[in-house]
Amino acid sequence: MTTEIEIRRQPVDCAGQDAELLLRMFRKMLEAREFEEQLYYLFLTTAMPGTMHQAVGQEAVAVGVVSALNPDDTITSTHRGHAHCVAKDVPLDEMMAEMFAKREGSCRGMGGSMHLTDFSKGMLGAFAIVGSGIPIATGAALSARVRNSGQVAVSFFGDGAVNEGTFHEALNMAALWNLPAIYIIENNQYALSMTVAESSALPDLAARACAYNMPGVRVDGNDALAVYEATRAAVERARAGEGPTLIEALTYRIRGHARFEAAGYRPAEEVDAWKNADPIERLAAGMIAAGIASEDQLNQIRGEAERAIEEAIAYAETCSEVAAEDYLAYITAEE
Amino acid sequence: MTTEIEIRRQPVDCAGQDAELLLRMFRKMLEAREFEEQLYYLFLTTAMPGTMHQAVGQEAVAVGVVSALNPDDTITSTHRGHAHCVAKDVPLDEMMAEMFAKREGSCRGMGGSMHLTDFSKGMLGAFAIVGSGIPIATGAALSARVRNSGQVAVSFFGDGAVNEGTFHEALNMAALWNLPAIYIIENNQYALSMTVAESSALPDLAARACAYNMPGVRVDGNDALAVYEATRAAVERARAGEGPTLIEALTYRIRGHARFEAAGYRPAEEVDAWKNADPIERLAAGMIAAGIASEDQLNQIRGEAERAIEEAIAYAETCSEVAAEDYLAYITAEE
Amino acid sequence: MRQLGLAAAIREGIIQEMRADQSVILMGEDVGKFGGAFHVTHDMLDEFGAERVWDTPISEAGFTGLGIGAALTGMRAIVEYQYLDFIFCAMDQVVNQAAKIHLMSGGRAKVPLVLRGPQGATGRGAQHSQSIEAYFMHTPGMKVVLPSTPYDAKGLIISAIRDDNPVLFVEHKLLYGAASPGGGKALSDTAIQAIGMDVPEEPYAIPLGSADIKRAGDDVTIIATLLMLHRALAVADQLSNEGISVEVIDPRSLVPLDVETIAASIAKTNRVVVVSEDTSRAGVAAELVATINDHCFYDLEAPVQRVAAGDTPIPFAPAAERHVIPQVEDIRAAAQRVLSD
Amino acid sequence: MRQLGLAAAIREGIIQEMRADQSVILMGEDVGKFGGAFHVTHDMLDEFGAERVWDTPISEAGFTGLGIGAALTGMRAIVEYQYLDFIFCAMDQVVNQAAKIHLMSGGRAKVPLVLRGPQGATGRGAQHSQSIEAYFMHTPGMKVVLPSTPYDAKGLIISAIRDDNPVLFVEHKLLYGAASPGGGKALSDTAIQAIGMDVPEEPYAIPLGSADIKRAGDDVTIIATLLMLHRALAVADQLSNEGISVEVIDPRSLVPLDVETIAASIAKTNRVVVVSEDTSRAGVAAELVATINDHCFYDLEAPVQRVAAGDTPIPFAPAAERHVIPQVEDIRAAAQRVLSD
Ligand SMILES: Cc1ncc(C[n+]2csc(CCOP(=O)(O)OP(=O)(O)O)c2C)c(N)n1
Ligand SMILES: Cc1ncc(C[n+]2csc(CCOP(=O)(O)OP(=O)(O)O)c2C)c(N)n1
Ligand SMILES: [Mg+2]
Ligand SMILES: [Mg+2]
Repeated sequence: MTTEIEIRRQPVDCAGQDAELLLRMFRKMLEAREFEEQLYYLFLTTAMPGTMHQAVGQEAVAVGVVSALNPDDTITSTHRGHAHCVAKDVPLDEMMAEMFAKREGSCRGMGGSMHLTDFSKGMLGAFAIVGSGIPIATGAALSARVRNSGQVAVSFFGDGAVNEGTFHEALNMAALWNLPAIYIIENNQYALSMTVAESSALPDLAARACAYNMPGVRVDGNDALAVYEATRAAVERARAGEGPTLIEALTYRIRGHARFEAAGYRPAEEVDAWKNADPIERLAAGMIAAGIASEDQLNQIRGEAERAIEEAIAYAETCSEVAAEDYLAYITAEE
Repeated sequence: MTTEIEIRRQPVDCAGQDAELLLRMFRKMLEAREFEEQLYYLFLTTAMPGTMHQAVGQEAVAVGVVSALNPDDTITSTHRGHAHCVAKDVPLDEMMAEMFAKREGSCRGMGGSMHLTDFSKGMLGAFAIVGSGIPIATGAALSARVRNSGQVAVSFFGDGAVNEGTFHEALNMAALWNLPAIYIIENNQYALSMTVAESSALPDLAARACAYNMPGVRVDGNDALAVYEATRAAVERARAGEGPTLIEALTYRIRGHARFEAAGYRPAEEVDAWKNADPIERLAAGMIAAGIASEDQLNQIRGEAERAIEEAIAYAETCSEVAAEDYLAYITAEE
Repeated sequence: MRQLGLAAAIREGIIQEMRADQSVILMGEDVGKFGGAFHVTHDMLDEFGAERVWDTPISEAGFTGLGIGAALTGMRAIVEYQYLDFIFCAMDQVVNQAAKIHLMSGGRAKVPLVLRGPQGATGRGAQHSQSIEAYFMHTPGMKVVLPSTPYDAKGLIISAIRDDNPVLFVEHKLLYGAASPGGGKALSDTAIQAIGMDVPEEPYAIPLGSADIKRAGDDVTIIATLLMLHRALAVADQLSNEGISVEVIDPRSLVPLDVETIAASIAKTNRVVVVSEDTSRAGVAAELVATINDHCFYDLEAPVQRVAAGDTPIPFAPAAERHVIPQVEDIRAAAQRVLSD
Repeated sequence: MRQLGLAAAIREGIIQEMRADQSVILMGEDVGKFGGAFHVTHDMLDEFGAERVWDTPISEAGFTGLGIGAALTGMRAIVEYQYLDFIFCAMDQVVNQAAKIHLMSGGRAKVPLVLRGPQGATGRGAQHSQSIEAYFMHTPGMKVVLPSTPYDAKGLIISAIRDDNPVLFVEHKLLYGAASPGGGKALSDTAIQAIGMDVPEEPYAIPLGSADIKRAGDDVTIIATLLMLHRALAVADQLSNEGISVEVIDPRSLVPLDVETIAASIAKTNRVVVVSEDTSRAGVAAELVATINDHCFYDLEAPVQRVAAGDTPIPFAPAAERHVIPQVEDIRAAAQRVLSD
């Protein structure tokens, strides 16, 4: 009934694949990783405001999915949204400034980690109420259909979110009306302390698409290329007017649930095993094996990603503080 | 994909079945029918307060299901709840008094048609917010489990209700924990003006159980015995600790959605065809064919049911008016 | 001039905006084929087609979210709840999402969304009788609009549709008028005044935040909305026979609230009754009392009289419902109290 | 006497009731194995087992409904929301079902249900910072309880569990105390007073509807709950240095509300400040102002000062959040205003 979860460590099969795509994905995943690793360090050592949820280990999902989209396609994200933003080309400087609660932040200091957003990039919002972004993305798909824009809308959410009523209501409408929507379950196997088997009567989450007459696909979420391919197929379906797809990307959150949460509910061996299935390393190994890049080239990209984050931090530090009354301008939208 | 709906007119196959059960079901169905027919007339001719939703044509579902329950098993009902109450032995007098908004009403005149309730009979409530009773019944099932009472809990709801998030959330928990719950979709093919195909991406509603790893059964909802049998199997499963069942009972609402709603969105031939598949007549024909009862005997029961409703009306007319301030005693429960 | 009922006036406003602006779409249960449970959206599916008039499944949270997503991406979405009591099924989408997105995005996202439907007690029991506006007054980021006449309704729905924020647009079943299924009862409520029924055919917008003095007077101010506005006017009629001059103010929107018009009236009358059909505790009337306390305390010669529904779920029996909901006599008694205090 | 923090005191109250009464069950996200996001339910799964401590999926509407169904059939259910902001996902179950069932059944059904969880602004942005009590004050059929000290918390949670009605039990993250993950920040809020930390080991019940005078005084009354109570006490300390005597009242429950204690205080001081962390408009403070207007108008020598959160979704940046949420200085300024008016 539940698909046994096999931890895959093999290199991504890059033979004959588009080098530019692979290198771009590699770079994006590194930026997302480095963004969160540096943040973790900043939270430990400085007075960073608020909290954050790291997606370390899950980067292949965000990057693989978004790589299959056009820039004007839209996405919604969650409390664990940094990687989605990085993938969607939200400027790193603005993301970091937002984490620092600065005026130049992507949300002007009003949103913070859980609400990183950038409309200009088709990033419609990070919704930190579990499941709440699913109908909103579906509405973006409906709007694309009404406007005949050819856009698709993607909703990212976790394995825990499939148990919210919004999942059910939105997927039914999307399938009923063949909307150009794609639903990505980022199955990192835990919703805070709860395993999928402890919270879902049907732990094969892709199979829950059965109730909506919708295709459900499970994919290796630590293989950026596999995620990319699955998404590409869903995008084609959506743009052809054939309706939505549910994709379950199997992955693992290496860190605790939030900031300093210790995740003591997970066996150490399990965490270690998944550390050895790192999506960035798997892509690197695959590119080298396929002769697409050399170790040197990859190291250079690693260095660039590190510098990009360093620069983002340096930028954020120089940005201006949010003034106490800034928010007054943002309560309602008026001409 | 969708199961083509076949209108069945054949007599209920009563051969070798328990006569007492069949006659009891026949009588209950007649009482439910007569209760609503007389109400309709009262709404036309007198100043009845409020509104009502008739289940004329759907009586086999309420009666078939409840006949498979013990008196201490619990049910939840909906805006269309008269037949459920009749089936669950809520006194007809008190039901009618409630419709008249009298003090002797089953809810002391506080509830009305949409909230007919009688705790002493295991009727936990009629919830007129579509879908809202589903988790409540599930909680009764959970409570039965905690108390180790051996009770099962049944939730009745319409085809429209499967699209509410509560359906999804409740069924998942019930299946996850193997709760002794039974979910009855009273599929009368319309949610106000909306057909099942217009509102459900998977119009085979029983099949939506797939998402919860739960058995889903479709049954002829105008065959009281078939409904009874399907429910009995589900009750056995539930009492054995094997978990919940979703039953879709296919039926038809002969009247409009509410009181004087004309239901102009339905083809006249469709309505006529279903009138000829009347569940009471089908049971009557089946009993006669199987030699379980004579036409005379059935006519006698018909007369008794009519008299029971007449008496209920007569009773309600003599009951006392709710006083303006009665409700003050019911706002909160205090010792 | 041509006369319209409230439902027909709202309908006309929506149709005109949909004609003028391709980005306006409509969604809700039975709004298309059926024309809406109270006929407000009658024939719109025929005129605008299924891409702009969406007959949804019974999925309030879901289709509210769809409206938000559409609003975020270039549409102006109008979402109908068959009864406003059902908006609680979508409460997270309204309170946590729609109302907060503009601020959370640092002003970069807009949610032009109208949430509308009927409310009010009409003998249907606790789950179909509530007045829900205070929940949304208390939800920053939203506007709350409540028309009491057809004229206001048309001008206000047009403004609500054009607004770039989520707007709760509250309609009272008993005011819909004879053309609507809610209308039968309306005719039997003798307090409903035939005011504001002259509705211009061309589109017009009434600015949100502009109260309307429905009747000018000097001795006491009554502030009321929706059905209660009509009852307040009936009281004003009665009291004028006794030589008492009542000023009746219709705020028309509670957010934004036109405090100036209210304060000017109180400066003149020094006595106020606030009336609302919603539950008294932490409701509309409470906020109006507090606002008056904040702005007009020294003008008051007596405590503000607050008249609102009793703090109870609404009972079914008509006699009990009448006792819970403010009646003409209750408003009249409050006016007399504030005059004699 | 032994000292406890607020989270620990609530925990002890729940455990003692669960020991005493087999019908008490607990449900919510991560309440079992994990012990609750703020550790309030720590170790309860071990002691009471999985039949009484239910680790639920993320299905707020669903598990609230389960709690109602259990409560209707002989259980006393305690439902935890990980943050109270998430109760909006279950709003229909709370407002339309739990709160109305007793009345709709003509008093024949009871819903002994405690809905509890943490709230308050702590730098987490708009969706994790709200104060939600006014929505439920405005929902007849419910009680609303808000402890500001560990002593009160234990006595009130026990009363809430024993009550036969749905009770919203509001906990403030910053008051949880050092043992809880919310506690780290608590220690850094210098206004939090070390009061009411002596908590008796035996069970005791504090009646709902009994306000507590946390500090007696003569010149001005401040009414405040939760974190604001602590800030009010800080103001009282400061003003006493200036020779001003402040009476600080903690209502402890808003429904039922102890109007007598409040009125008696106002009869003495004639000047009042009401303070609440929730949104000002149609919020707790508005209702308190209206209640005071209803009962104490002629005792007032100046308008009641209402101090509450700004009418805005809560912004992320700490400086902005501080501006929105009432600070010690804001309360102090209000007290000075009401004294000089
Ligand atoms: C409606 C709602 N309920 C509960 C929470 C608290 N919460 C935040 S994240 C989380 C777990 C989510 O799990 P999942 O969907 O798998 O996402 P993940 O954290 O694993 O990325 C919970 C319970 C919330 N934010 N919203
Ligand atoms: C949450 C909610 N949304 C909408 C309604 C209005 N409404 C009442 S009954 C109904 C149709 C229900 O259809 P179904 O579930 O199939 O039950 P039926 O009326 O056919 O018995 C609707 C839309 C409601 N009562 N509650
Ligand atoms: Mg997860
Ligand atoms: Mg139906």
